[in-house]
Amino acid sequence: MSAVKKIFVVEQLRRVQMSDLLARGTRLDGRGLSDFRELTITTNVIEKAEGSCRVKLGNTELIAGVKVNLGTPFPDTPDKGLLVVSAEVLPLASPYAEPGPPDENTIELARVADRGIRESGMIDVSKLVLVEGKHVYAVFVDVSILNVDGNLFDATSYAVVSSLMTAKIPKYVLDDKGQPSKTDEMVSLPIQTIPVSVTQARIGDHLIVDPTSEEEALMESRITLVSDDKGNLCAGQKGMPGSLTTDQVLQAASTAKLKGEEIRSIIKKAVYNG
Amino acid sequence: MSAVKKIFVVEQLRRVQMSDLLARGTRLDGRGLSDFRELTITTNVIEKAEGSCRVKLGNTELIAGVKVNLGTPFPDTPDKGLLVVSAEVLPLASPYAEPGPPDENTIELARVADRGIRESGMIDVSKLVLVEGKHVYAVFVDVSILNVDGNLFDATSYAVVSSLMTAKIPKYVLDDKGQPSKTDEMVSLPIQTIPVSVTQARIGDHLIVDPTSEEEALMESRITLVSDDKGNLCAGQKGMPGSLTTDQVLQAASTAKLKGEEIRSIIKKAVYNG
Amino acid sequence: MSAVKKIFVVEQLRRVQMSDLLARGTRLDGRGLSDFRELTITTNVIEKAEGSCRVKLGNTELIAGVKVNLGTPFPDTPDKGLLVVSAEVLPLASPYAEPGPPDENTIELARVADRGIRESGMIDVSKLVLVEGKHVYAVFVDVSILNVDGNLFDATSYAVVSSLMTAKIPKYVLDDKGQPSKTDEMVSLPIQTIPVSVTQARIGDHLIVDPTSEEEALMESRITLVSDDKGNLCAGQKGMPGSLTTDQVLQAASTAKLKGEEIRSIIKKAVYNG
Amino acid sequence: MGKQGGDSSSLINEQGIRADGRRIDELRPIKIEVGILKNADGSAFIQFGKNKIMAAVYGPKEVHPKHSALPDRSVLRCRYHMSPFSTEERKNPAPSRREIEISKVTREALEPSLMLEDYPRTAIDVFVEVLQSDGGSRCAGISAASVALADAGINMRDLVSACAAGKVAGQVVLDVDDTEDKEGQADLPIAIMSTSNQVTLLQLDGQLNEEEFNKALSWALSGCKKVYELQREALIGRYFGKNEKVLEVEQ
Amino acid sequence: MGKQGGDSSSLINEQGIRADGRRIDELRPIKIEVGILKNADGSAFIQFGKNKIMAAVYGPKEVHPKHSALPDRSVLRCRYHMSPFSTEERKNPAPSRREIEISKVTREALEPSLMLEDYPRTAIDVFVEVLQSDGGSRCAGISAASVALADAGINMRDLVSACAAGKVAGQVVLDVDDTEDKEGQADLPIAIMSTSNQVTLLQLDGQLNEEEFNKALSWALSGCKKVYELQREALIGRYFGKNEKVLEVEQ
Amino acid sequence: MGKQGGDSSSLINEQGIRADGRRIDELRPIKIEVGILKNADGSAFIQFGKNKIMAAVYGPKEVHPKHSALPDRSVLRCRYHMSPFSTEERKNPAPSRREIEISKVTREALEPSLMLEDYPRTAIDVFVEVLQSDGGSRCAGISAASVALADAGINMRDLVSACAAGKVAGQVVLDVDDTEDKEGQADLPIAIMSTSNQVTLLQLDGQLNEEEFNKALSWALSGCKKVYELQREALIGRYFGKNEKVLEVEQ
Repeated sequence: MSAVKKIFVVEQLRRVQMSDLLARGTRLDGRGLSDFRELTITTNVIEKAEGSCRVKLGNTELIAGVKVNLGTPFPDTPDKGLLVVSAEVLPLASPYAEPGPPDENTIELARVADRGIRESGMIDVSKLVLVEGKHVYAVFVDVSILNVDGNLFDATSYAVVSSLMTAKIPKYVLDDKGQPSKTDEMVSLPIQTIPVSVTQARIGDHLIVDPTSEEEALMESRITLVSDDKGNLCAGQKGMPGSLTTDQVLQAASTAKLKGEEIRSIIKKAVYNG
Repeated sequence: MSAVKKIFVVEQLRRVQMSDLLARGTRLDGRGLSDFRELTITTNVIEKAEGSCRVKLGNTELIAGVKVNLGTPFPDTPDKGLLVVSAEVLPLASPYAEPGPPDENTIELARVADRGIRESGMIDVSKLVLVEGKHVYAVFVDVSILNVDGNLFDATSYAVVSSLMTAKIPKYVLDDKGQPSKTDEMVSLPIQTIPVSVTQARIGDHLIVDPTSEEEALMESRITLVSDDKGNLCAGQKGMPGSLTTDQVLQAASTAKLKGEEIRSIIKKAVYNG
Repeated sequence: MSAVKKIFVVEQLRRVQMSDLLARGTRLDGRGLSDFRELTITTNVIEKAEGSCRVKLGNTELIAGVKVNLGTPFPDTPDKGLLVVSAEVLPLASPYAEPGPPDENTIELARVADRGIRESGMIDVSKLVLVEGKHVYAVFVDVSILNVDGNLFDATSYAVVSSLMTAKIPKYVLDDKGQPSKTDEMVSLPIQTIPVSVTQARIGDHLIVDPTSEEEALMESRITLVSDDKGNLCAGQKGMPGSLTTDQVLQAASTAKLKGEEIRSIIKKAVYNG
Repeated sequence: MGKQGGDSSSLINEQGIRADGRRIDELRPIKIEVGILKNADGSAFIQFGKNKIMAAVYGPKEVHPKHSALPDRSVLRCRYHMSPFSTEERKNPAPSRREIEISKVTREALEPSLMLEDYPRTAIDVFVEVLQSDGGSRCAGISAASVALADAGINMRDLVSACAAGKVAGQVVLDVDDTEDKEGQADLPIAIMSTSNQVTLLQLDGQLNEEEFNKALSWALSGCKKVYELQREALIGRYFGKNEKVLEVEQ
Repeated sequence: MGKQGGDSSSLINEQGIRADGRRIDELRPIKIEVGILKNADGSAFIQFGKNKIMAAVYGPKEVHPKHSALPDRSVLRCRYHMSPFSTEERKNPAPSRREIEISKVTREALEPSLMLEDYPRTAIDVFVEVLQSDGGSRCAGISAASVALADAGINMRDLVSACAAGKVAGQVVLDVDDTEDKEGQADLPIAIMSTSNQVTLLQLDGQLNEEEFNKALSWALSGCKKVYELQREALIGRYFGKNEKVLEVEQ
Repeated sequence: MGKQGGDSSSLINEQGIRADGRRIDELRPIKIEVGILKNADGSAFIQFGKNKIMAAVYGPKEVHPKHSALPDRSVLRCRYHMSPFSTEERKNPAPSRREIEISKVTREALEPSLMLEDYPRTAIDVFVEVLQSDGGSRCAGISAASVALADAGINMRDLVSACAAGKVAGQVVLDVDDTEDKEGQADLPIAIMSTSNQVTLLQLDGQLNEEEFNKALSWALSGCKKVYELQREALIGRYFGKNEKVLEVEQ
């Protein structure tokens, strides 16, 4: 039997095992289909950043940091501050991660995290303006992924959200020449809502939340949906070269709302009591 | 017989066939040595661009678009507007085209097209200045090549020239602070002449105009010469790792002038009646 | 015997030969352990540059040129001019040099040369300021390496130092609007000291100065130390995947000071009498 | 920037008619042409409102470098790219992060429809070039690419048809155009395989409550099915009718 | 910029106490944790003053491309990288020339300690990620990387331990922090293999006369030996004591 | 920028003498040195007016990657590059589009002269480095490169010799320098194989009527032949005369 055939057989066996488990409502690590792994958020781990946190979601581990400086707004949105979300899967994080510019997976990851923040209106960017068209706050959130064990989409989103919630930025005032000048006062960012990302993987006919790397290796498709405080969906992304039925999409939407509330209270607790 | 040898033999046979045809004054597709393929120019195909056209030269097909905005002049030419010509052989266009930054062939292509426009003085760049040294019009002509069947040099040049001729750009005036402000009035670019590129391929002792891909595969050298309304030569480029006799150069120059007039009237008709 | 084994054996034999020579206090080309090869510095070889020289150190050969223009200082050093040192090992210089962006070796080379200039305070960058925070002189020193035969670190440093010493830059004055305007007067750069780099290679237990390419192929570690006019050490860099004892480090420091004076007088002679 | 800021009151009038004259459940005019590029193994041109998009397929073909080939199926590769003149402001020709993301979701939208296992150790390249963009270019590009794949004769389970729904001026609408995308509240692009109702692309930008989400999803699905009819007709026209037949949506 | 300009008079007071309360021959507080990343073959986290640095090792492993493998030993590769949030001003994530140089000297500082000849035709990757930087990050990174290499079970002659000395306000001091680095007169980072006293890293930025150089070198060596003790204790704690034991320097 | 704008009236005086003292049909002073780089297989240094250009050849040599080798001949590769200090304003060392184009036409100018079929499955690298540029650097570089190829012992049919003619202040002139190139009306760089009169490089920037074109072409050809004599003498000097003989054009 060729090596390639052998790998197929092994993968096939795992698929069958996984399928049997899912049919009985459980998973390799004993979780139910809609159970998240333990989520730990530790805030203010990087003192030099304006906001920061370390997120552990099972064995997936990452650090987010917020840096704020002054910038020039985009010409087509002179009345809005800047918000830039980036992520890097560090080569420390996995035997498959390579150093270098972000690949399409990492670009998608950062753009989906960004979409959740932006479309939920989490930050009132109109309040990040000092002089319209000229001087605005530029908020950079960077995520360094330290260990990969599945569900980077949600872990990244939680890290971005939590670090923004903890951030204290220097208040600027305008001097008599209309130039911004930094004061010693530190203020929070204008937070309007707490968007929560919930990612589900389809394996066979089952949708499971918060997949591990092992589960991701067997998933056919993935759907990430972000909901806000009021239960509105505000961002979404289907991924992977498989499909979903419309019923699965609707089921995913309702799970996203439900689990979103659960996670939101964990985030709030970590940030406000952390 | 090895595969490499076989290819040599086939190529050799084609070379002989081509040579026989050329000696009788004709070509694989029945054209005479100095006949162009059918040239079709359709203008204003991209409504969002300030000027545009689609050029078909036989099966070679491409689209050019003109975008105009305000820019800062180069320090050494404060009294001149900006004109930038770029081209991309899209990966749609040929099995040999690769996505990515332009290779040396595409850079040469865009630079030779640019040279014809610039050196002919087609656009009076001194009229593209709003405030000397500070505010000038920046005219970008981009060419997307959709299908490659030989003679990209001429097709690209015709597309650039025709799209510039059709362009209508917003007129700017200076407000009371000396800042440029856009008006609703649309004006044409300051066209001074219509440069026409004529490319000839040498196969054996013969010069043929407007080579197809098939002919280009057999050509030893290539010469592109651009002439203006008055019959001046204003740009030239020999290409390919073969040579030309001085007689062939002089013959190419006189053909370029002659065929240039023919093509110029096709361009004029397409643009002014199109 | 396999090809790889053969190479090992040859290298081993050379190592033994080298080791025998060094134990007797001499080298393949007859030099003593602390002898430099002949150093020739020819100044003002590039008339278009503000300063330039050609350095030959044995068969290692390179050209440095200084270009000066006006720039904006870094925000955190508004009271200092700009000084940028770059180097390129041209593909002409060696069968192993590749065209393209600088690799880690070339980056290290330029950074170590830069460090010697900067940390010695050779140029009083506070005198390169026209308007604090706004207009400063920007001094670029570029080194083109033409032939590689070992000890690029020292040769590069001498070329940078000598070209800076010969440079004559246009004096700028402020016009009545506070804008810098160029005058015809040419002035020297504000030179404060002449830093001299001395690089030593460890082969076995021996330290040798100014290694050739052949010696570098056998060296286990390398140490570059730069000293100024007063005999202070002002920059250093250990390189290569081998180590040094602390005694070797101290010996290297004292040799660097000693040989530094010797080289400094060669540089002075070349620049002031050149 | 998010979709919260825009004053979208003028986008739908009191009669429920949108700025460009459409009803809220009406698609923009669509034309599909098949097989118009000579060199490509398959090609299609789509006009979708003001979107003008060319799609071409090369393959199945040899893979370079060889080690990126798969032993049991073909590797699908997609590039979504915008010509510099396709947008209001000239677009830099280097691929943006947005284009890289759309290239990825385009590939993942098309892949479920293809029988890649029929072409082991090969690659299939899909190139989508946006010549003029007008909101919804990713959907139009996917629909054109699927037709181009059929034109190239790649074995497929079904065509992939794409369409967006969204929310504008507080109402769910079908097929969001450029202005509505910028000033509206939400955009939900969807792609499906029509005969099996499988969703192969789904993205969401902007806020929808659960009821709006359900409605937008169902409208987008019906939009996809109209696109499917036009894709089918274009292919039939190409292979059984007169060449380069141009079809216009009738509603 | 050079180190000549700074007014460093306030960096050491009349009692010989530095701005952060240390004596001139005192190290900043140091903690080392071993084996904390799940996927890496070896890992270590170091806090060195305010430096927070993660090091991970993958390997020995297959080399790609194959022709870059060596027949007689493993290829050691290192990346020193700073997270964008690790510095006062946000750092661009693309590798700077400084990071490329430090990656190189880090590799050359570690290589003499490793028995690479035990792993022919393989590669060993060392990744050093600076999460927060505070002066001396290259030394802290090398020390952490050496522990991570031990945690990965790579055969080694000795640990590599790194520490800087320097000159601040006219005096030789041990372990220069960020402020002292910027406003001081010299920085001399050193790495050694403690048991054999072999120097594997040496850099010098700034001016030292011969006497100061000798003193700074000897202080840096003694700093390295303190770091070595902490590295050893962290590894013993990991393998023989309770997991993730946190050790603090006692002086 | 185009050549139409310049006020070129001062470039040639009433006696037909140019700004630098030359007649309109006179070359700038030229020196060629052969074989001056130690590592290269062949090399030449040319001074052509103020142009100072080094050319080096490595090869025939193995090709990497192997699949880019050709079974029936050598692959010729050329790089034309300007040192940052070679121009009035410092030149960014990254290759510009201009340098990429000149690299290509340089290769195509040299290739017809070489018997590449004598070296199958190999590569020949030609590197042209402009140390100081002064108008006409591409011609001077091609002439130097051809000498370096001869010095490297590459089999050739003939030397390639290059020279430009142009139009300045309304008159055809030989060998356009930097100022004349910027303020003149046309530049026509040409390369030929002298013995067979084959044109291997031709470019044209700027306007010439048919008569002027013919005249400029014929002047450029005669310039090439003078360059050819100097190339030949330099090679003879190198191989049969005293080493590093420096030859100056006599007119």
